Amino acid sequence: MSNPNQMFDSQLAARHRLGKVFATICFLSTWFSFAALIVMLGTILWQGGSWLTWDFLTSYDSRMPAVAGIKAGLWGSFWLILLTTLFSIPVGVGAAVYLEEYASKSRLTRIIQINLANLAGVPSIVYGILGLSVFVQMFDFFRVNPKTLVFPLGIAELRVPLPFGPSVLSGALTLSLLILPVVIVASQEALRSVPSSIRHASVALGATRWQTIRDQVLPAALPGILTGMILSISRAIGETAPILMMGALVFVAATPGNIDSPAQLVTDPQGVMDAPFDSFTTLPILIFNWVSRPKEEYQYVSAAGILVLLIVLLALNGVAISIRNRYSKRARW
Amino acid sequence: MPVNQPEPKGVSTSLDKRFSVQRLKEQLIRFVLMFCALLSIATTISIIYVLITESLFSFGESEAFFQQVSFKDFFTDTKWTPQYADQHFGILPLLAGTFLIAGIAALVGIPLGLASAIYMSEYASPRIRNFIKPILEILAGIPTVVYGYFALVFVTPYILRPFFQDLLGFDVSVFNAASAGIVVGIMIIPMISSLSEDALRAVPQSLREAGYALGSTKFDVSIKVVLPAAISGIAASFILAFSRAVGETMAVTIAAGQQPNLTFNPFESVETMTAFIVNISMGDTPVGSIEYKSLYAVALTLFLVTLTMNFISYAIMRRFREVYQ
Amino acid sequence: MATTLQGFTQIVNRKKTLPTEDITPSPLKTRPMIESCNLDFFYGESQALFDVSLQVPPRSVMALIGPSGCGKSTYLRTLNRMNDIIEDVRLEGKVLVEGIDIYAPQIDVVALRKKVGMVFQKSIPFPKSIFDNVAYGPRIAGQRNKNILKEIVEQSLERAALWKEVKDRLNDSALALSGGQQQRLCIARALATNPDVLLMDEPASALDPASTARIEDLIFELKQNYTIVIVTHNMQQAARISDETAFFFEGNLIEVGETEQLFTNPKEKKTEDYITGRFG
Amino acid sequence: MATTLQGFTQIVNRKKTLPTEDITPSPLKTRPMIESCNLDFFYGESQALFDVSLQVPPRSVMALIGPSGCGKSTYLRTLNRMNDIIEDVRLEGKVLVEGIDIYAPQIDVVALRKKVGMVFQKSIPFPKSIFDNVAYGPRIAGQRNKNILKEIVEQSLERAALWKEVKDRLNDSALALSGGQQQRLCIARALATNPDVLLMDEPASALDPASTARIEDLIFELKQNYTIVIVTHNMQQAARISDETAFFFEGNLIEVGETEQLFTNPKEKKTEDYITGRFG
Amino acid sequence: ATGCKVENTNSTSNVNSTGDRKVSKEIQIDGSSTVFPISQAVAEEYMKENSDINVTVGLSGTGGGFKRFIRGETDINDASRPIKESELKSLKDAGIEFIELTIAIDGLSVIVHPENDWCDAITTEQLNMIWKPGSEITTWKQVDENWPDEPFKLYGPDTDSGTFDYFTEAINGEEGASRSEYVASSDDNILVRGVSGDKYSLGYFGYAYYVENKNKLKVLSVANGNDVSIAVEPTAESIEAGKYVPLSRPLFLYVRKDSLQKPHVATFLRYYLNEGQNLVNEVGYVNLSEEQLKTTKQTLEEGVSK
Ligand SMILES: Nc1ncnc2c1ncn2[C@@H]1O[C@H](COP(=O)(O)OP(=O)(O)OP(=O)(O)O)[C@@H](O)[C@H]1O
Ligand SMILES: Nc1ncnc2c1ncn2[C@@H]1O[C@H](COP(=O)(O)OP(=O)(O)OP(=O)(O)O)[C@@H](O)[C@H]1O
Ligand SMILES: [Mg+2]
Ligand SMILES: [Mg+2]
Ligand SMILES: O=P([O-])([O-])[O-]
Repeated sequence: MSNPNQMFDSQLAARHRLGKVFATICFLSTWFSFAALIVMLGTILWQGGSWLTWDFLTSYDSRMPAVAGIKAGLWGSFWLILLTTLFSIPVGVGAAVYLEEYASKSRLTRIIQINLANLAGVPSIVYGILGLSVFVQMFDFFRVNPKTLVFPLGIAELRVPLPFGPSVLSGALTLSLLILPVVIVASQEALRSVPSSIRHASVALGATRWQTIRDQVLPAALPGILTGMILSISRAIGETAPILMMGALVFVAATPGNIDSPAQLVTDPQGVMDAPFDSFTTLPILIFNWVSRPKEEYQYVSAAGILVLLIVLLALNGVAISIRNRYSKRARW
Repeated sequence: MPVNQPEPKGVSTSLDKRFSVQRLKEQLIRFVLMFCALLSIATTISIIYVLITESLFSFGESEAFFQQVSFKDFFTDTKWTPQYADQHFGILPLLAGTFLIAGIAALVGIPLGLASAIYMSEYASPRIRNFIKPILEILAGIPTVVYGYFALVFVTPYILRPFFQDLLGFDVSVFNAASAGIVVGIMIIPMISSLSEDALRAVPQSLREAGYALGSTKFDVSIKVVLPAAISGIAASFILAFSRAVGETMAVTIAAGQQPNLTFNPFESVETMTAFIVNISMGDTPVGSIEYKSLYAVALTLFLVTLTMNFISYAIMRRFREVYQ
Repeated sequence: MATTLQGFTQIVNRKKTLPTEDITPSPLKTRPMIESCNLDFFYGESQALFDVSLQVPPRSVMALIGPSGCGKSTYLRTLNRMNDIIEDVRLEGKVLVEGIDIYAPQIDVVALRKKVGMVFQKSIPFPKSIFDNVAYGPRIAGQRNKNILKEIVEQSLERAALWKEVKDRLNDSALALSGGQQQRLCIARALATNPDVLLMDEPASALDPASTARIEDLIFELKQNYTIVIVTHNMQQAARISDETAFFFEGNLIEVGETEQLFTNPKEKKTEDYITGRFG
Repeated sequence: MATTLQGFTQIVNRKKTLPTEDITPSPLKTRPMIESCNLDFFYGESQALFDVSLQVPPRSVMALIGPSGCGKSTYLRTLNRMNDIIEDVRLEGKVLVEGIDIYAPQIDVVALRKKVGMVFQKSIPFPKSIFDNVAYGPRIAGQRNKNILKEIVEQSLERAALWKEVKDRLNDSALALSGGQQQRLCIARALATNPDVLLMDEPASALDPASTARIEDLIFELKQNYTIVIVTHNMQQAARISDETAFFFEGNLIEVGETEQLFTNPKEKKTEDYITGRFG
Repeated sequence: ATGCKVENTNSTSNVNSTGDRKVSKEIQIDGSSTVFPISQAVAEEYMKENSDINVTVGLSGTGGGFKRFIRGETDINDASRPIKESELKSLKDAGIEFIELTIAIDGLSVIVHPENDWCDAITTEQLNMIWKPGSEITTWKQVDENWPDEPFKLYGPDTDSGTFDYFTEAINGEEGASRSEYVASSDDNILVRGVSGDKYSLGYFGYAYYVENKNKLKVLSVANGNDVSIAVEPTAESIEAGKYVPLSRPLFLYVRKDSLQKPHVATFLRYYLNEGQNLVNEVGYVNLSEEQLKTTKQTLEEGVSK
């Protein structure tokens, strides 16, 4: 019996070395990615830092770099991402729950599964084309006879134009379709990693399927679901091409719903109701436009714009990140 | 044998499904969730509808793309010049460009992403992990235009040129597939690192303990116990990330140049399918012209190619998936 | 018991289609509480149960014994349709609970599982606090009242002989309990839902003699109102607590009978071999 | 045996500060194989072990008994530093294996754990095939030869009394085994790595009497070459297989002694109460 | 959906106008990225003076802009090329009448590296030699004996820009007729970077990008024909005077006639052609000559009055 032990002993040093090499590779990979980010952020900060002023945030775009601002884009992106989150997260998590927890492993679910991975690879511009014909133009259903549906809601009226036109709503729906695959697949994996014994234990106590999902499975899967959300919202906030394609503006001197202060979100219900149906521009569109302008100063303006975009992104993700940190204690079951 | 016959059919029992708010709620939830899942199918159908009507058959008076260009030309011609006077519609250069860049991106992004995931999940302290994970996720939110410029003004002149051109003697163009592939690779890192990290960390701690108790090093536990148990989530992250690389548009439009070259030389400039699509759709091409329609043909091809890829990877994944408890 | 039953029927059986049952004072062994008829069970291709027919009278304890891997857990899980959740399994034959075919299409499995509670072989606490683990069942059944919940939790933990050890740390994670504590927690969790039938898969396997004794006392006490099916490897335990014992072997039910009779005077050779320790 | 020792110390104790030990032909009970001195252990704030000092002679079986939650598992895990992996724990005092302080900074935990094998209270098969589960240890130790691996797997499963049941389904998932089968699989897995010391946390808790008897036989056999520390709730078992028994109570080691003496003539009142079943 | 009202909205263009709280009048412009800066500048100035009017400018490209224009979604389409036959037909089919306004001139500049000391002027014939389809020219020397025997690095806009179409038409005689081995980008700033980073480079792109990057680039004078002595340097004056031929092109606005009937659109366009002309230079393009401007104004007034 000494033979295997000898083998163990003789190889142990080599195994430790392998382990060290591996650990170093992992360590370096992480910090390499970090370094790449720092280089990019550093460059952007260096170029745009001094252009990032209060005026920059509160004025509209201009032909003069010195006074150009991102107000329209900031509010446009805010509404766009808000609505995108509201649509895509419930639908995405819902679809994942259905596929993982309800659907039998039939051919249909398999097709949906492959289809999802495939949708993740459809170029964003194609979603733009899609959004244009589905949401903006609504297959020309209302071509001859555009309508506005009016719903009186007490404090304000909800006025829904048909077709939606190149509005925030159309953009948000388009982006939702774009990011859904990532939300769904990430959530599915998170659900799948919850041991089925937890489900068994819950069901055996007389919990219904939905109670089991709501009380046991979803909380355990929350960190992974949040990751999918963070990644896809990050992507959505930076998308340019599909939004431009579906008719977002580049130069506009107004904000959706004419809301231009956080206070108005509370005090102006009619503006809030109108904002989703308004035309808009977004931060990445402004940045995209500035980058290709001949004046050199626009490079700095666009860098400042990128900084704002990243700050907005961090603020939006911050909530999700902190919840995730709290929930992601290692599962010890 | 049984002494008591079961209740005859038709007589309801205390365990029957019966109407209750709770049951109704359950059914409703199930229905709503199913609707969510079917939405993805609806999306696909709409995409296919839009693409096919413009490329395969046309319902209007103008002819669809493939009514004017033969499949044979499309798949065998080695030139893609729809906007030159001398028009050629060979998709191969675009396909090559797309997969060259996506391949480089995968070579960069997958190892870096996976190694980072393992580092964060198995090696890093909670403090470092809680710091680095969201930081890396910022990479996913940087506008892709920025990646394009990063490739152009940093990767090519300061990394590729000094090393491959000055040292090894390759000819590195200003726009090249390598720089675009590298930045797209960096762009997809967070997708792989974050999703894989979640998958790795969802592996029960007790499995790690069982591994250690058998005399494993951390490497053994990470690679031979935890990684296989998390393979489903890791594979999913790879597929999502690779799909993203294939579908990425702005960065490659800027960094890879816009020359449809049938080449696998990473230092030449190439054009990807996505770059072509974005170009046509935001340029001055008159709608309805054959050049314009070619964008739908390209999009459809891309769609079908990725679909095939996904079928294959799905088949592979099913074979390797391990489930615990 | 009357109130318990009432509570149960109020929830499961709002229309009270069978009100007679509620009033029948004591159906006592007239009709089996649980009955399986010619039950076959398959994991994929491989058959795990062969033609098992067994009857458990109400308000009694049935012990299932047999060598490891003989199908005891599998059988237990067919009684509240826990096998529904596993993929790629097949069941043939019938299982009746109170005369109702529980595999009939119109059966509400949720109501069934609420009625037929279960303690698993491996204890699986939810990754929540001790309190939330025990309160989970009552909560999903609609109990919102904090005080009642507290009472149920205390009472269930008390009966599972865990209260003393955990009463000061009810809000700690259940995963930080020792193996035996987790097992008792799972018993308490099942008790809290107040089922009519309790399926217990080796509930005392990780317990010290004292705790085991307390669990056995509990079973004895529960027997007054509940029907209990228990898997155990401990013959003494089976002898102490059960009214009847069933011996499984390689997926077959070899023999079932009054516990005393089965242990002292088994009919089958295999049973005798097993209880005298000649197998393995 | 001598070679194993040599290997271990070569690694653990590269500086060979204690070279004399290697040559001692047969230390036979002269010096404890495992020794803990004034061990305190804390989970966060709460102390789980108080000043435990215990010595396990080589080639003997030490049984740990005590009520659920008294710290037996915790103690066992300190002996091969499995507690390193849990966050927020603290240990004070010393643990010596073959006289070497295993908590010393230069100790190679991998070599330590290879030498001091462990079977957990809850069986945790890897989500791999049965074969891969058992072959895991030899594989990571560098064994690549298929035939040798097969041999090791068969032999280990045989010793754990599982071979007969699984020999036709070695490539099936280990998760599709019954509770008792999983437990035996985990024993086989630990045996396959060929440790010198075996820590077993209730290895027979989910086993039927016949399998239990086979495991007890195994322990008896192993004792010839190995040192074994076993947690059990079964006094009879402790009495049957162990040379010495240690009684834990609320984190304290109350009494340790020759098994026979401890069971027949305990020195401490608490021990007596426990073994006569007056606790709980 | 209780109490839901349906309002029929007649014109798509004000689907988004939402009642009295918003500025009441909108003008929607979309189209060419080349013309965008001018329209943006005019809109910006105009709105400073007329706060009740909201002018928005999109950036769908000339072709994409026409697509929306044909659908009746925009009032004005910016174009960097004249409307095409097919687009004209679609407009007719849709029953949309329009006027075409020439509003500025864009010069195409041929650019080399600032350290290029051997070449100050080039003829269109030489350009044709270099850029024609299937051109075999790879070194400077092949074009002119006196130039160094170094390989060219060619830069130009991608095939989908109006600049490419115009250049190929003017130099190679047919739109889209071009050699294809050159570095192409849709972003002229990138071309600037390329040319300025390479001593033996040659490229062409919009005049505005040269003006803004004068310090990094050297512009070539261009002679129409084969006589280099008549070469003209692109300057605001030479382009405006129509001397810089053939590499200057007009930029257009296409305006829907029924939009023109709205007073605020007409006023805006008048502003565009008067005060707005001062902004053309500022964003890097060249003004129309007096005569051309007069013709344009006339076209506008005719369109308004009709
Ligand atoms: N991870 C942990 N965190 C905090 N407390 C713990 C943890 N694990 C165990 N404990 C507590 O430490 C004490 C000793 O636990 P241990 O698992 O050692 O008991 P045990 O003697 O093995 O009991 P059993 O026979 O039930 O397995 C118990 O009170 C338990 O609740
Ligand atoms: N999920 C599964 N898939 C396939 N086979 C299974 C599965 N679960 C159990 N089996 C097999 O079915 C047989 C019966 O298993 P079961 O769990 O019912 O045994 P048991 O009597 O409870 O044994 P133990 O006392 O060891 O828990 C065993 O041979 C086992 O390997
Ligand atoms: Mg079992
Ligand atoms: Mg324990
Ligand atoms: O955007 P353009 O049509 O001017 O190229």
